[in-house]
Amino acid sequence: MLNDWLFIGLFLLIVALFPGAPIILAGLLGPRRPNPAKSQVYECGMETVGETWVQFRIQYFIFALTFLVFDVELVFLFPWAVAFDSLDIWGVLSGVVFILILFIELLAAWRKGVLEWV
Amino acid sequence: MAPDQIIFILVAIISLVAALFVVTSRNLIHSAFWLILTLFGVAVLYVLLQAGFFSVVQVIVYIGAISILFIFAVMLTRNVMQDTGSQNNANWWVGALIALVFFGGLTYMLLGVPGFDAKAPEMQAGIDPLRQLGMELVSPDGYLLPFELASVLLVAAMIGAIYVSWEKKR
Amino acid sequence: MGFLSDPINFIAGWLESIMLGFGWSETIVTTVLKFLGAGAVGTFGFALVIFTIWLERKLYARIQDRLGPNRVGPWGIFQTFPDMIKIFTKEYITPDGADKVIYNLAPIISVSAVLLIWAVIPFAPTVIGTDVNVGVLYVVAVGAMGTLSIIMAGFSSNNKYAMLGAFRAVAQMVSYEVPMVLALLVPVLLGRTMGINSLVASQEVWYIVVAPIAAFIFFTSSMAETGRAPFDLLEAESELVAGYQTEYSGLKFGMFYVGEFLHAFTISALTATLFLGGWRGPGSETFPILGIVYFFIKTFLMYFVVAWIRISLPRLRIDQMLNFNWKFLTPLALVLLIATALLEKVLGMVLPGLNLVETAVPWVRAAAHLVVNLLLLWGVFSALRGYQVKGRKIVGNPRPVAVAPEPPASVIS
Amino acid sequence: MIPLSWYLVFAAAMFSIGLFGVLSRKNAIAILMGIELMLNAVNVNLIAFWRYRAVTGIAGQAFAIIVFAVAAAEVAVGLSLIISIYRRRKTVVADDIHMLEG
Repeated sequence: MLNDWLFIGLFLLIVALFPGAPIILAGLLGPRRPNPAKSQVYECGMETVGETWVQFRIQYFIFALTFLVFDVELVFLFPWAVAFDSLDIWGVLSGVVFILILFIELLAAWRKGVLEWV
Repeated sequence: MAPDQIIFILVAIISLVAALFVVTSRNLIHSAFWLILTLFGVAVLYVLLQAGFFSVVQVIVYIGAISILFIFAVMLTRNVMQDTGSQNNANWWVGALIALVFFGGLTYMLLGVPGFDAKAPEMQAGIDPLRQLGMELVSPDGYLLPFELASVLLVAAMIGAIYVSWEKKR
Repeated sequence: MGFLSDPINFIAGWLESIMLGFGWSETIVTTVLKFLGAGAVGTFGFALVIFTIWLERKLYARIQDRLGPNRVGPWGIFQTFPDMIKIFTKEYITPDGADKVIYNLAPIISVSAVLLIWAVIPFAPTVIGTDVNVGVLYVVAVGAMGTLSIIMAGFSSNNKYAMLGAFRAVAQMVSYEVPMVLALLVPVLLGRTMGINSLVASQEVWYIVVAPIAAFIFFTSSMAETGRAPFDLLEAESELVAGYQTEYSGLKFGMFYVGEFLHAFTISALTATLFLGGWRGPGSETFPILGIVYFFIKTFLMYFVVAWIRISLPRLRIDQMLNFNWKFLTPLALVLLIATALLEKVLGMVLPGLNLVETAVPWVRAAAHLVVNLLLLWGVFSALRGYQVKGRKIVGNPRPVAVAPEPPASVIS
Repeated sequence: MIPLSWYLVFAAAMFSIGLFGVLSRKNAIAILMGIELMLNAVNVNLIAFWRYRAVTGIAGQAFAIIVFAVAAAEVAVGLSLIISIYRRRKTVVADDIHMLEG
């Protein structure tokens, strides 16, 4: 079991190295002639107006929130799916009830108008 | 030292240092990124504990969802970003003292626990913890009620959260 | 013989015997072998991008009745190399006020988050990086890291457009992860396992036959995760400057590009593995090398579909995209999951009583699932018919266009 | 083999750091981050005890799942409240939020 994960650990190192090494190498190969105009923040050729931290819509947050709740619940359905063979009909039904609760959640968000992009 | 012990020490140190940055960093976004590193370290510890399922769940739930929610929240409350002063309150040292005393006391108490230095028993072949977990979670003698209640709790939390933060512009 | 049927494991065994001959301990030999294996998989994935970039450009061109790259090498097959050299020698421009560490980490994580998936994809029954018992969830977890790289890039660039692009991108990726996870639950339910290799082994009938809707949902939502056309509104050049990559230049930008192409190929590989039977095919169990061939045929087939969709479809609007996800894919996936679970249990109780021939059982099961899937699809389409767009709604009349005044008579004469 | 004590000490240290964060931070979001750290420390303990003491049972894992769910719910509600307060009061500093005072 640990051997399986050893591969992933080593792979993690390699996978960080693969894009990392060319980026460093290209940094050495490429020219470096910075000037104030060049390193300005790109704003379609205009001078930067105001702060970067413009106010964002709350909607982005709401989508992340809905996703969080769905994600947590879905992840715990996976053991249920794996153990499907050893479940009796009531076990399956309680899983279905769980999915129905998710459905209610979706409907509630829908009714509240959260899923509408305004 | 065995290789797994070396891995453990490395990971533990990295996560603890990252955790320290989480609570002391001045820029809250950086706090959030340090938090991600800490959580990732915990995921590696789960792998060492042979709980692969919890390791991936940790990454999915904490790194994939909760930390993103944190980052969004920090960015939404934007004047925080211009606040470059200390993010800790005036009597932070009291907090530090309490935390240190707590840690000392906890460690002292743990030393007295029987089996403190226990070694892990071998995993029995043929028992799949994942399958067992799936069965127990939906069996009425097991954890059916907490499992369904947790899902109802999440529904309530989501509806409440949306109700609190959502104001449709008219 | 051993070499011909399974070259990779043959080489691995050979190396192992050599290293054991050096007197190294078992642990070190395993680690070194795993390291070499990881390196091989990584190199392979990275080298693949060079080929797929050319392939996609060529496809793009041919479908649009152009020639595409045709100068460097036969059919322009080496076109990517000059491009690579060019991007290698470009200057890095770091914007003022960028958060240096996070800014430089973002492209790396963006590529590694895709490459990591290749650790669990089985090329053949015996040729697989690692078969962790939570493989499917591992894929989802790695996808979560991809989202992280986008938000890192957007935040650290210190640029409004990058930030807005990142927010949009994250809203999209996060939304589409819900139906993707739901669709992944269906094969897990059918195969009773989360290990990807075991999932392939359990596909006596390809899951695209057993669960076509799940295959469709998974394919669509993972296409949305790659952020390419028609779901490329997170980096819509004409609207958002370039999304979260605005401030990146040189190879750092190139890495995002590489990550995108690799992601497109990876989702084709995943679809081929989970729904098209992966390495399954006649003779693949005895000759693993055949399995590799089957796997790549299926993967490139899926890749062609991905490229085809990218080339043909126009970009979606953000409200269309979110509606499609939350109001169509997610409810459909939930209903599908319930139907599959119930049917699977009923079949599990009924099938043993029918005394069928051993080989017929999976086919009967597949047929039952297929019928239910088709019924569901029919139901969905008849429910959707009410919302069909019948003719265009007139929102407003076009405003009169400014007309050039008549030139004065003196000019004419 | 790693002894159980290492995990317990690690979890205790992480819990204390989280506690420090909760006690010393001004910003409400940062306080929530501290709470996340504490919950994670608890989870490490739960899984470690499951692995070392009751590997045939399931209790540790089931409790860890509940902790995951509770953490998610807490973050969802907590952050929404903070954002809602921010929109009305333009502050996220915990000391300045005293609407319930008489």
